[in-house]
Amino acid sequence: MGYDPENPMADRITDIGPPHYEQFFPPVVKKNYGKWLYHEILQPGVLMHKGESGDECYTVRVGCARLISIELIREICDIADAHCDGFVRWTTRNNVEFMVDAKAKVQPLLDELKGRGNKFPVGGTGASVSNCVHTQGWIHCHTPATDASGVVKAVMDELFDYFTSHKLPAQVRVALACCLNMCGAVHASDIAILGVHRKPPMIDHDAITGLCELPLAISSCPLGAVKPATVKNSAGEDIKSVKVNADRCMFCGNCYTMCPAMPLADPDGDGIAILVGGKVSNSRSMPMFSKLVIPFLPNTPPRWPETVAAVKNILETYAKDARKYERVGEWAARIGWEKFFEKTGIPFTIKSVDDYRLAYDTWRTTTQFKFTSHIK
Amino acid sequence: MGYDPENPMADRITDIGPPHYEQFFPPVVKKNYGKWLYHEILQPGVLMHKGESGDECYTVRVGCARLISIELIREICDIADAHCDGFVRWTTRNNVEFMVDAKAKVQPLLDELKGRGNKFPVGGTGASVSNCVHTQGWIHCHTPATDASGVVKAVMDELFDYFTSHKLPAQVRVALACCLNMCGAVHASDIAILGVHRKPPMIDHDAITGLCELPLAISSCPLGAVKPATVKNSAGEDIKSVKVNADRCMFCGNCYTMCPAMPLADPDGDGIAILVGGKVSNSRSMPMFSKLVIPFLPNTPPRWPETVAAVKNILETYAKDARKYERVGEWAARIGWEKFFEKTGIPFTIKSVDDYRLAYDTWRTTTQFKFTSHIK
Amino acid sequence: MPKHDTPLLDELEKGPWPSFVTDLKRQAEKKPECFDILGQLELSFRDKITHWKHGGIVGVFGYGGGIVGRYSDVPERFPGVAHFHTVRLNQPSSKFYSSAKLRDICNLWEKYGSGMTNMHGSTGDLVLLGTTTPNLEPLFYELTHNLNQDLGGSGSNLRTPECCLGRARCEWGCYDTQDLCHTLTMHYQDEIHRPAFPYKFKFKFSGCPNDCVAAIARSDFAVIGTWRDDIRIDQAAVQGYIKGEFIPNAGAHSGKDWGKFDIKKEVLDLCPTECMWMEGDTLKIDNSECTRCMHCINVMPRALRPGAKQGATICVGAKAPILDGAQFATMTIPFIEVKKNEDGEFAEVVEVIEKIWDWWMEVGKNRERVGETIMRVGLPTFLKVMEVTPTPQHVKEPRSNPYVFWQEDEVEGGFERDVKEFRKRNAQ
Amino acid sequence: MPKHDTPLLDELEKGPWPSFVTDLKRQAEKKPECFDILGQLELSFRDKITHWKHGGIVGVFGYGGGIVGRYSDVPERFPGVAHFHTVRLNQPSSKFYSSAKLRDICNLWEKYGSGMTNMHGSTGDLVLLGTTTPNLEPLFYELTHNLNQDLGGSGSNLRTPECCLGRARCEWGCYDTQDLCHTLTMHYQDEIHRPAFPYKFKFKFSGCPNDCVAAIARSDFAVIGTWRDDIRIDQAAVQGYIKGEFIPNAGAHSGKDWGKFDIKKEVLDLCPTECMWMEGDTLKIDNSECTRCMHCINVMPRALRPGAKQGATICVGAKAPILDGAQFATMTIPFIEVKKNEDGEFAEVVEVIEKIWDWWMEVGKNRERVGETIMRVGLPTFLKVMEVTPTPQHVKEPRSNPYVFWQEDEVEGGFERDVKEFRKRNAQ
Ligand code: SRM
Ligand code: SRM
Ligand code: SRM
Ligand code: SRM
Ligand code: SF4
Ligand code: SF4
Ligand code: SF4
Ligand code: SF4
Ligand code: SF4
Ligand code: SF4
Ligand code: SF4
Ligand code: SF4
Repeated sequence: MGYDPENPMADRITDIGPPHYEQFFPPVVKKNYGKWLYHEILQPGVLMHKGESGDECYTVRVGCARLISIELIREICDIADAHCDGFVRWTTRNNVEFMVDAKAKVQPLLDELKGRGNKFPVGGTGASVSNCVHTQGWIHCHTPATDASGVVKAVMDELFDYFTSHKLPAQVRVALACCLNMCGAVHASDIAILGVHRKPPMIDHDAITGLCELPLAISSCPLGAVKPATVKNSAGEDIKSVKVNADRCMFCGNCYTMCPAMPLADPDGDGIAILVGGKVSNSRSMPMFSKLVIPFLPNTPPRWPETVAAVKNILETYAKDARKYERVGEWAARIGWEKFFEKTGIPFTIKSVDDYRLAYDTWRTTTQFKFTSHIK
Repeated sequence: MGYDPENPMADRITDIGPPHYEQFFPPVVKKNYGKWLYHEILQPGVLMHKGESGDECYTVRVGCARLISIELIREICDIADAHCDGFVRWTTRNNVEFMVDAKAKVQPLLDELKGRGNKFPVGGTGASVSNCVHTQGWIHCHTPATDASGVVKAVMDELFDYFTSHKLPAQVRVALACCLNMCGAVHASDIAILGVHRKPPMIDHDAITGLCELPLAISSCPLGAVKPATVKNSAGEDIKSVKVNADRCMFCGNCYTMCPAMPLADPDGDGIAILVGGKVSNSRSMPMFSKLVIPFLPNTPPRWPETVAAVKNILETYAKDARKYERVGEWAARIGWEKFFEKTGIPFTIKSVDDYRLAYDTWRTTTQFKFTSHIK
Repeated sequence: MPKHDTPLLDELEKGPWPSFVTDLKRQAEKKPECFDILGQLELSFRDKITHWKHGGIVGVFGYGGGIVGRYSDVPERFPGVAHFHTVRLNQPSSKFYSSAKLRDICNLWEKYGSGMTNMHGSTGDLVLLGTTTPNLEPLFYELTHNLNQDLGGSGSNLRTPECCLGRARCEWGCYDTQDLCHTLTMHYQDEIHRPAFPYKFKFKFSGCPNDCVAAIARSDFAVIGTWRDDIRIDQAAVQGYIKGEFIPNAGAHSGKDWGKFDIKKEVLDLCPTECMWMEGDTLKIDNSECTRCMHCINVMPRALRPGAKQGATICVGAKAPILDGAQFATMTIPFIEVKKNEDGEFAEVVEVIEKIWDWWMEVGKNRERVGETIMRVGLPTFLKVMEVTPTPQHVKEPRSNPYVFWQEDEVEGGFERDVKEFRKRNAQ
Repeated sequence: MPKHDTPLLDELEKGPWPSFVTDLKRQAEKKPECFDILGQLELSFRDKITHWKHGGIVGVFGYGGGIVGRYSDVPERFPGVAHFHTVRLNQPSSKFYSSAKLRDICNLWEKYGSGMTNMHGSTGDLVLLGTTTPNLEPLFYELTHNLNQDLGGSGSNLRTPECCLGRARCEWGCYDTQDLCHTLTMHYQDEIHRPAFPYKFKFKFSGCPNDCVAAIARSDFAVIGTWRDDIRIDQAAVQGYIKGEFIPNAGAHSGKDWGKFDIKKEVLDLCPTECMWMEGDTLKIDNSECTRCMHCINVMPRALRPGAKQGATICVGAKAPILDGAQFATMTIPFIEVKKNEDGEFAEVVEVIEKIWDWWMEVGKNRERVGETIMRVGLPTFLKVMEVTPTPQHVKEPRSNPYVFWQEDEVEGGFERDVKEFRKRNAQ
């Protein structure tokens, strides 16, 4: 029996939810569930968790593109079958984790992974740059201002050495989102790569009538830049459409989300902004938002050298200057953002000065500041 | 010659500004102007400033009501004439300072001051409660929600011992403003006593036509609670007036400022809120706003015992718990506001949770907090 | 489908990081539509612009989400991706898999899709990338019948919940993240599959304040493990760290010489509340001052453990910046025990969720995240709605403006006054 | 005027703090209208409400400010305060007086007023409290002719400027606060006396970041002394503090035993930038990291002094909470030398002021403080108006939202695009 297009509702099953997680636990995980005592990172990418029972679970973490084929997944399955009783998992940052229950099983697993070329780099633990989480970009989405997988590949190639080692002051979370929707935690990452538009939406008056509900398009704009208008379409007919006050537009793209006849993507207008200093964990300091430090870098496929260089520069300036355990944002807050700009050599622009809703709280309302090269 | 009411413009002098300050400098001040080396506080209320020249200027600071008579000023002049070459000054917190140029002249001055009863308490320096700055209250203003001089007298009587000594962890600035206009630095004081209204304005439809420009009254309300309305006055005539949406009113009084026909003062509605933790100096920490910790205490003339007790409780809890040099706001930030409420025993109410313009930035967006008695 | 020249993409086959281009090319041998993925992506690389049209509502019958429609704007050139919808499979909690399960998914996707996936989507779904409209129903049929799996969320509904691995392989899980995640996912199948909310709503579950699933940044409803009693200390192990027998932070800093472990510098001084000290050889913690930030535990996992009275803090309203600016989730329920009742339900958590929903579904505007609704009405109103006692823990600091909304019944004599009576006493 | 019973006020004659009631009673012997002040205040104490009517515009001819009109709402009962206007005298900078000057003022006020004063008003004026409309012009005549003094500000004008005592009797004054305050007061007599602004505007001048005149909290235009070079250290005196020869913080903590002075705990550890350390017996400061907070100098005034390259930081826009919430002044000019040119004018400061005014008078709404105008248009716009190079010093931290307003000329190809051309490459 199978799906019968003539009778699509026959035998229908819905709302069964995901399979229960427990069936996928490796035996050592199942047995020691909730009874782990401590862990150790034996080398970059290799974790050991010790259970109260004395059991040990060895995890080998490998970097992985997020966009992967079923061929690659099958290869991962082969490895899991050969070494891990057929179990494997993905982390919240799109790394793959192979688990074995004895130390002796680690080296063969590492050898196997190594034997497969550079498909399975081991790392991403501890004070490293773990996998760069990202979004769709040009591979699938309709609103991106840049690509995702491509930029990430170029960036991770350059930061590779930091993925496979533990030499940073703390974990550094790098993330990319291809538009201001920020599908991911770009707004709270140590280093965030963000696709940004810089041209106001065009209006496709020929298409708008069919595609959009005008009131929704109008109310979509947080700044009220979209207004109703009567215009002529190319057929010369007067139609009800909208107009955009470009002066009030901040290129957020929300109008396009609501109305396909208002595209804003553009080869020259679009590019990348860099934000830094976000964090999620509650460790030591409270969660922090990422802050905009480079308002724009051009889209330069295939390897986005400006973006790669900018990320690397920030990372390495931080690595040299920060204290042990200090996240990027903690470092910048301690030394002061004026010093951040001075040390990284990133030119400060007015674009980094907030003028949105809660802006006042970011203004400097004290005489406390450091003299840097910025002050003539 | 003198003022001639028949010819008011004759001989008119305008825009001459204040007298030049220099003529009022005691000789030692004039001589050492800009050349002071350091200072010392010899005892509470007695400062010594050392000049590069070796000169010394001894200052005796005395507490003073701000509302004072010319009789008292003349008495101050007498003292200045007798001891200080006829010079005297007022501080930015309404204390009086007598200066002499030799140590030997200090004790006679102190004796003289002491000899005049409790008119001239010496103190207000260093880690003390200096004078409580304040505003007009019922003695002069039209918008107060409480009195000023009366409350301050009651509070300073109770805190007197902290005025004449140096036993606090740091200077504590106590201030009072009699309404939300906050004429003074109540919004940035260690302990602030603030007159608050709690009833929406009444509308005097009989008077509004002559007294107010309705559009100004309407636009005065930051929350849009004042709306135009046509109503009957007591003469039964339809007049253009306004109405107030009491649900949206936050009792700021701005409508009354703009329109005398909208009084909001009320014996039961009005009272006092206590704010704490503000500071102005840039020393160690940046300037901080005072924060609302007690939303309301009743007006209880003549001695406002609830307010006096509340201020004293905060001050003494702080004095016991804070570190040397730590201002009230620095202390509360270090221990956490949950501990502030626990230690002071002040009940926490929802009124302390911000819901105005920049409110989001005050919400707790972390799992970091201390368990206190507040959490069941 | 023919191969296209991809000189730009080929550049991404270089370098040490795994190349999705190489992977796509390999997959294309079996699934030639992947040549068109490469081709269209190459075109985007050249044009510096996306070549996907806007949206497109497709789905499986009876579900309002789980599929994101996508069409090429150059379908003639790349017919293999003319339709290129994604299918969101609800991942198993914390993303453990058996190879058998994965192979089943691969086979299904070989049959009905492009062969390309995202492991995983940013919300946590296992995302199957690229299929056609006609394939959707058969795929869904086989998914549910043969794989015993279901779709995740999209649209204005409950999105696929996600959790950290917690107790499965971490010593710090303060509650059972998988169980809560799975149980709620099952409980709310209808809310996941049939959009009924003002906008999207996300659950995320982290076992401790390290928040490895970024719940506080990415979810409308974040449950983050914590404890109420004292950090458990093994003093012998503290000595182990001090003496250099154990490597601090479990070895997380092994790649650089940071000098000998210094408990003062690395732990005591970095404790944000300064509530730790050494008394001789004994490490002391004033737990009443501890904010459970995890730092000391992270640095000395063999010596310190979260307390034994475990539960969670619930924070509400995180979101990305569109439209009002990003929000972290706001601490709403300081402590809740996360436990199942006899019916196998997390009844207390469910109660909290439904209080939020009942209110938000009533007052939330179209496309207004719950965090934005809270911003709009104010935290005090939200706490009232939640029937939560307001505590100082709800705020970083008390308000600094004096603009309190008093209710009529709180004020002696109420709001109604007679201005004529007033004028008798207070003339104008 | 008769005496009134004041049982409530009499309670305020008790206690150690100077009693304004006692003082009023004494004054009433000479100036019986003070009995009516007491009487009306007693009534307010009983009624718990003010007995002053709203406002009332009175003044002296040709001036728009300096007098605040006030009328009793119970004039029949208290005719002595039926009119009760205040007169704001512009105080001499930093409020030094000679007894001669004060006696002149007392005599004037004995003649024309109630005999009661505020020494001083919150803005800094010497406030004469309570007179009648007919007295105003004669008072003003004698004030200007015989006392060589003038009124201060009120209304939508430049308010009476105020300064700390700075170099007159403080070792930390980084510029000449009195001179700047006085010179600008003279320079702007017209702006003080004739309202022409959208709302009030206040100048305050503090000689150093201790900010003893609360400029950063209370003034639209705050000039706060600072320095650009290194803190001057007298190492011998540092040792003096360490050895206990000098009392820390100049003796400000003498009333409690805080233990022996501990330079590490009391200075190095409290330095907000951690830029101080001891090298043997030598105190070191990394001045490039110092934010000139004054703490170390405050604690060891005999050992440390502000640098020698002195000037000021200008912060703009402080105000009380009405309407948008309180604001501290925002750092606008990081460093300016405060010096007079040949004409005896502080030309550079004047230029900054007038840039603000020119703009604010044009774009500021009625009753909008300049800080609120800046809030409304945004700091970037304000910095542009000020022709100030934006620096990271202007903000505590960079923006966290990505909502940048790009200008058309900054973007390659500008904003105008042809949607038909676009659709040729990107179909919908
Ligand atoms: C596997 C994973 C959870 C999962 O369910 O998949 C995980 C696992 C662990 N995390 Fe995590 N974290 C994982 C994502 C995260 C995230 C989320 C994210 O990055 O998107 C965070 C928050 C990031 C942030 O703050 O911006 C996170 C913040 C932490 C922290 C806090 C670090 C800090 O000082 O801020 C710790 C503690 C530590 O490392 O000392 C921690 C610690 C750990 C420990 C040591 C917990 C344990 O005892 O087993 C695990 C190994 C850490 C390591 O890699 O060195 N984990 N961890 C995730 C691995 C992602 C990856 O592949 O790289
Ligand atoms: C006389 C006066 C200036 C004037 O022009 O009148 C003045 C004079 C001095 N101040 Fe001040 N301050 C004066 C108002 C202020 C104010 C404004 C206010 O309170 O409204 C502040 C800001 C208050 C705030 O931050 O909320 C102020 C914050 C300071 C500080 C910073 C203290 C801190 O740690 O935050 C210092 C430094 C210190 O005391 O160590 C200081 C230090 C000083 C020194 C030691 C300066 C010196 O070297 O002479 C003077 C004697 C201090 C003392 O009383 O112990 N002065 N001082 C004011 C006396 C007011 C009074 O009668 O009590
Ligand atoms: C597929 C995915 C990105 C990815 O590559 O992983 C994604 C893709 C889209 N997101 Fe997202 N979001 C995805 C996770 C997120 C996350 C992360 C998360 O859930 O933890 C966020 C930030 C957290 C949050 O919810 O705020 C996120 C914040 C947004 C927003 C901004 C929402 C806001 O309130 O600020 C939008 C805009 C919208 O809803 O109109 C959006 C909209 C979209 C749309 C539907 C585009 C649109 O304008 O309608 C994207 C469809 C892309 C496509 O063609 O496939 N997406 N989106 C993620 C879902 C996969 C999955 O189910 O696992
Ligand atoms: C007399 C004085 C209080 C005192 O007892 O010292 C005073 C008295 C009044 N102030 Fe004030 N303000 C006085 C200094 C201040 C200060 C402090 C300062 O200047 O440093 C402030 C806070 C700083 C600021 O300007 O923001 C202040 C902030 C206000 C406000 C709120 C302005 C705002 O933007 O938030 C108002 C409301 C208004 O302007 O409508 C106000 C309004 C008033 C009015 C005119 C009442 C009104 O609603 O129109 C008061 C007249 C009272 C009377 O009958 O005498 N007064 N006012 C102070 C002036 C004396 C002097 O010239 O020396
Ligand atoms: S970040 Fe924007 S462009 Fe990228 S996947 Fe999300 S919605 Fe699409
Ligand atoms: S891009 Fe954003 S700001 Fe610009 S018109 Fe569209 S919705 Fe408005
Ligand atoms: S604070 Fe209010 S009531 Fe008091 S003097 Fe100022 S304006 Fe008048
Ligand atoms: S008191 Fe304030 S909030 Fe209330 S009506 Fe008047 S202006 Fe509006
Ligand atoms: S959030 Fe806590 S419990 Fe969950 S994996 Fe991370 S460290 Fe472990
Ligand atoms: S968990 Fe954090 S706050 Fe608590 S003792 Fe450890 S370091 Fe300090
Ligand atoms: S502000 Fe500075 S210069 Fe002025 S009196 Fe205070 S300490 Fe001295
Ligand atoms: S002035 Fe402040 S920041 Fe500078 S060295 Fe002294 S204490 Fe540190």
